This record gives sequence, structure tokens and C-alpha cells, in this order.
Amino acid sequence: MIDADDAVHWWGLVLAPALLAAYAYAAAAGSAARTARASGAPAAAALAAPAREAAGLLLRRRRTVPGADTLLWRVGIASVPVAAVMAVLVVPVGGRAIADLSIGVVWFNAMEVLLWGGMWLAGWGANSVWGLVGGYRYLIQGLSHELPHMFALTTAAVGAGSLRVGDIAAAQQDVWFVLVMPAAFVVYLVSALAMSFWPPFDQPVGRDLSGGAAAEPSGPDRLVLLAGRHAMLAAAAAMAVPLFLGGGAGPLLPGWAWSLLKAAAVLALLVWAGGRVPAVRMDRFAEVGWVVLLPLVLLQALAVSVFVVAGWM
Amino acid sequence: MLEAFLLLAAALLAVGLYGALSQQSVVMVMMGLELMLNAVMVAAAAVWFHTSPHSADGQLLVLAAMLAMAVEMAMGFAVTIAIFRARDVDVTDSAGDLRG
Amino acid sequence: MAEWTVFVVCAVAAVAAGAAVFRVDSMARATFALLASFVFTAVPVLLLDLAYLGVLIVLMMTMEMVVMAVFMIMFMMNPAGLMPMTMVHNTKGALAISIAVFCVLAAGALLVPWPRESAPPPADPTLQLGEAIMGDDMLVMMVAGLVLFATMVSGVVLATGRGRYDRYGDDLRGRPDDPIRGGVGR
Amino acid sequence: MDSFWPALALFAVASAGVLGLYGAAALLSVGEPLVREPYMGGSPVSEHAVSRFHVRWYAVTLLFIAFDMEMVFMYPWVLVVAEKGMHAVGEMFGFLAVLVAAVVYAWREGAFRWT
Repeated sequence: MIDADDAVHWWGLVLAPALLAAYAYAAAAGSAARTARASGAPAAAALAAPAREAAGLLLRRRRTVPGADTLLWRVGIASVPVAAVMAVLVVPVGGRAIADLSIGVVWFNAMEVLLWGGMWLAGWGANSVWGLVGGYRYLIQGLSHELPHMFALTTAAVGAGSLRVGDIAAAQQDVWFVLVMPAAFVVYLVSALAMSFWPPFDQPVGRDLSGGAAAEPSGPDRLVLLAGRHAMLAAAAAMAVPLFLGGGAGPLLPGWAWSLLKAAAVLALLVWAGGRVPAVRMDRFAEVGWVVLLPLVLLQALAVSVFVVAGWM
Repeated sequence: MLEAFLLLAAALLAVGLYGALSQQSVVMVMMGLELMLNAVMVAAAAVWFHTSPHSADGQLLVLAAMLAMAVEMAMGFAVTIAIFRARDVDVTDSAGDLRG
Repeated sequence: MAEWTVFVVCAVAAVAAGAAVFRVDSMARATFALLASFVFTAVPVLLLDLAYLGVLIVLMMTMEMVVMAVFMIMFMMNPAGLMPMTMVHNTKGALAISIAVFCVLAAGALLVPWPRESAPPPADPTLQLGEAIMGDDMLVMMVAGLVLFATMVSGVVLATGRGRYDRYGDDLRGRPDDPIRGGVGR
Repeated sequence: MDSFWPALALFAVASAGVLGLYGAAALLSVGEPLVREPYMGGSPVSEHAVSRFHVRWYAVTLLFIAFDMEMVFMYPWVLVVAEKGMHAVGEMFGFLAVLVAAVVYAWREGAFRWT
């Protein structure tokens, strides 16, 4: 455990968080441009909007609430971006991850679940009703999408017979998993939106709660929470590439370029879909997640397992 | 190194036992039980690594402890909800009192 | 040496967080102290080459402790610990018993001549676990399936205040009388 | 054998990033924090938010805790299914079918509805 493994790419410690930040910024800029275009403003000016907002949040006088549990509040908010960065530990770019753990899929799952605690604490710590309700909304969304999400991850792992993300990407030499397991891919995308409470699953920070879990955080707290949310969406989009889209495979360009391009495409799809799909209320989604998505992805997993055992994959 | 892991497990078990014995609320008692099962997991993992890594029994014991924890939690909460609904209490001392 | 440092730091933190569970007033803090204790014990498990089980502890315990927090807030009279109050009985006796148990276990841990295995651990403990689950120890999974089934059914029976007959009426023919319509079905 | 040192290092990098943001804000931001009542749409705040909160979906949590224990077995199963063959597929999906039966029962009882 102490020896530096060959599979460890230490330079990724700087590069991966930087890339994640760039993708998170792109997601923020993309959704700002979409909003601007919808309201008739020039979309190009919106590309700098997230930077302006971040600078404003850094400079602004912060607010706090009497009776807030500051320790838990800060820990909860900070855990959102930290979990997103930790999740990309196992995400390969062109076949090279920081550390391609033998249980990479479980690692990604565990890091993404840390947001449950983080978001609930972000809501609870503020001593604000809206924030608290937002935190609870995030939990019921998690309870609804997490099992289908886990089975979607497992389906990709079954296809490769390995929990190592690098092996899963390598197993798609002949055919990308998105073609073999489309239902798992769709469920994965739905859960990617839900885990980063991106529209249409943005009820935890919904307008009807005047911002929900994000109602009270101000200044750097708010910046960290929102940056973490965008980073989580970017991390989930990046993970879709080795799981379903063949990793770095592609003609002409080198592997790393294909990985980055595909991740950007998935992220663009998620941001775009977020603006097109009507909001999904969590009280409806609970039953849909358990009664529709769960059996659907289980049948998908069964089909893939049979393919694997029969030697068709 | 095995001794160090077992000491950690013993300390966690003792802390959990203290909580399970001294707390009145059902939910807090469950937290004590969870800490004790946590100790079981550490001890099982350490014993597996140091005495019998060739068989998976130690690992299975960790899984069994985790399963016990989940079942204990789910059933504990279900029973607490049922008691709470019927009697409006969540304290072990009152739940033992049979008069309604 | 580095591993030893990590072990000592995490072991001390795990026990301290475990003790904090019963010391803090706020139920939210108590629950997340317990989660911290689990995460800190996952690190020593990772040090034992059990990558899968260590990460699994983080995964499962995060979900379980957040659910625990939900119930803590629902049931406890003073979830944020804003009014000092205690809900304990017989602390002295519990403390004495716990210390005695710790001493016995610690003596056992230090004095028992534990058998040592010279054979190295398997290259992939996760694979070993999978083979055990699907091979000789299949019974574990079978029993687990039945236990989980029983847990789910009895959990629903005990926990839901309104079952089928409450929602649809005695002849099961009315429209469900739900405060909020679900996503699937009537 | 996995090395988790990169994970520890990445945790340090991520934490340093978050702390850096807080540090920058401490240097750049204007004035002391303003202590204000939580936003309630203009209504006066009459009580702490952090009091008892009745979630309406508590039955889902129980089902989830039980069902997610299945993943404990499924992740290692992934590694051996190709080698063990159809018999392993049957075992795992039989196991899952039992749990799905419990989910269907819960659905019929309305456990996924807010009560």
C-alpha cells in the first residue's frame, strides 16, 4: 500500500481538479447563456457571468443567521465540492486516471453519496425553514434515484467483469456500452441530474423555497456550494464516458482528446436537457424511481448478465 | 499490528456499549448498537488479514455485521414509528410500561 | 511508518468521534459524529488491503447515517440541542460496565497468542469475496435475501400508517385518498 | 493491491481549494458578517427551524436501507459472474426478484406516497 504504484498518475492531482473546475465553469456559463438567450439578452455576454458572480460572492459582505450551527453548516457546504473532486480520482482521461482503483466504481458511488450528508447539513445548519426543507428534498430525491443509479453502475461493471473503471473503458473496444445497455445509460443520466440537483431535479434549491438549501448561504459559502454543484454535474458527466461511451476510443484524435470531447458533449447534453424538461417534483419522482426506473434497470442488468455469460459481449 | 486493531475495536465496542446502556431514547440506543457493530467490523477485518487471509470468512463477517446494522436500523425505526404512533413515546423506559 | 501514523490518527479520531456521539447536545451533531466515526474506521480497514470493504463502509454508512439523522430529528424532543437536557439513565453503572468490558477485551487482544498466517493476503480480496458469495458460502446471500425481504415487508406493515385498505376503502374499489398523488398508478 | 495515498492527496488538494476560497473571501470581503434573521418572505420568524421535522416519506427510508444492502453482494458478484456462468446470474436475480416482490408489495400499500 505504501509503494507508489505504476498506475498512479500524480500529476493528475493538479490537472484533474483544474479540468473539473473548467468543466464546472462551462456548465455554469452554458446555463447562464441559455437563460440569457431565453430572455433576449446576447448569449455571448453570459459566458463571463459566472466569473462575475463568483467575484461578487467573494467580495460581498456575508450574512449569517442567529442560531445557525456554523460548524455543521460549513462542513456540509464544503463537502459538496470536495466530494465532487474526490469522485474524479478514478475517472480516466485517455486511459489514465489519478488512481485507477480496483473498486473504482464503488469509490465513485461512495463519493457521490457523500452529498446526501453535505446537502442535508447545508440545509440544517442555516437554522432556516426553507433551507431545511431543501435539504430534506435532496434526501428523498437521493432515496429515489440512488438504487437505479447503483444498478446502472453495476450494469456497466458486469459488461466488463470488473469494478476498475479503466477495465470498463477497455472492454468497449468493439462496441460502446451505450449501445448494449441504453436503459442503464439513460438512468445514469437521470441520476446524474438528480445527484447534482440540476434542473429538472432542482427542487432542493427550488424557487418555491426561495432557494432552498441555497437560500441562506452567502458570500464564500454560497460560492462553494454552487461551485460544488456544478463540479458534481461535471464529474458525473465525465464518469459517463468510461462507463458507457468507450472512454478515449475514437479515430484520428488522441485518447485524452476524445475523453475530454465526449465529457463535454455529455455535459452539454445534461445542461441542455435541464433547460428543456419540465420540473420533476420529488413526491412524484419517489414512486417513479422505485416502480419504473428500478425494474427497468434491473431488467437491463439481467439482459447484460445473460449476454456476458453467453459470451456475446 | 493486529493488537492495535483489536484495541481500536475494543475501544469502539466499549463506547458503543456505554451509549446503548445509558441512553433512554430508542434512536440513541441504536446509535450505541451501531458503534458496537462497527467494532465487530474492524475486528473481523483485522483478524482476517492477520490470521486467515486465505479464506473469505473474515470478509463475510464484515458483510454480516453490515447487514445486521441495516436490518437493526430498519426494524428499529419501524418499531419506533409503530410505538410512537400508538403511544407517542420514543423512550425505552416508557415502552416497557405495559399500561396504555 | 506513514501507514502507522494514518492508523493512529484515524483510530484516535474514530474513538473520539464515537464518544462525542453521547456527549453532544445536538442530535444532528451526534449523528454526524457517528458518521465521522465510521469514516475514520474505514481507513484502517483500507490499510488492511480491504479496498472494497473500506469504501463500502463509507458508502453504506453515509446513507444509513443520513437516514438516522432524519429519524433523530423526527423523534427527539430537542434535535438541535438548544435547551440543555439529558435523556440518560444509570450513567455510572453503564460507564463501569463499559470500562470493565474494555479492560477484558484489551487484555484479550494483548495477551492471547493470536495465530499468525505467513501466507500473503490474496491479490484481490474483492474477488475472493465474490467467489465465496457465489461458491461455498452461498447460504449467506440466500439468508440475507430472505432477511431483507422480511425486513422490507414488516417495515412497511409497521411503519405505514395508511395501508391499502385505508387508502382505497374496505372494498378496495374507491379512488385512493392520498394527500399527494404519486407518480405511478392512480 | 490498491494505493489510497492518491486519494488522501486529492483530499488535501480539494480541501486546500475550498480553504483558499474562504481565505480569499476573508481578505477581500467587506465588513463583518451581518447577523440577520433567516429569510421568510417577509414574515416574522417565530421559532427555530431546527426543531422536530416530520418527513412524510419515512417508509421509503426503511425500504431503501434494506434494499441497498443488496449492493453489498452485487459488487463482488460482478467479478465472478462471467466465470460462474448462468447459475450465478440465476442466484443473483432470484435474490433481486425477492426484493422486488417486497417493493411491489410496498407500492401496493402506498408506501411511496407522502402520508
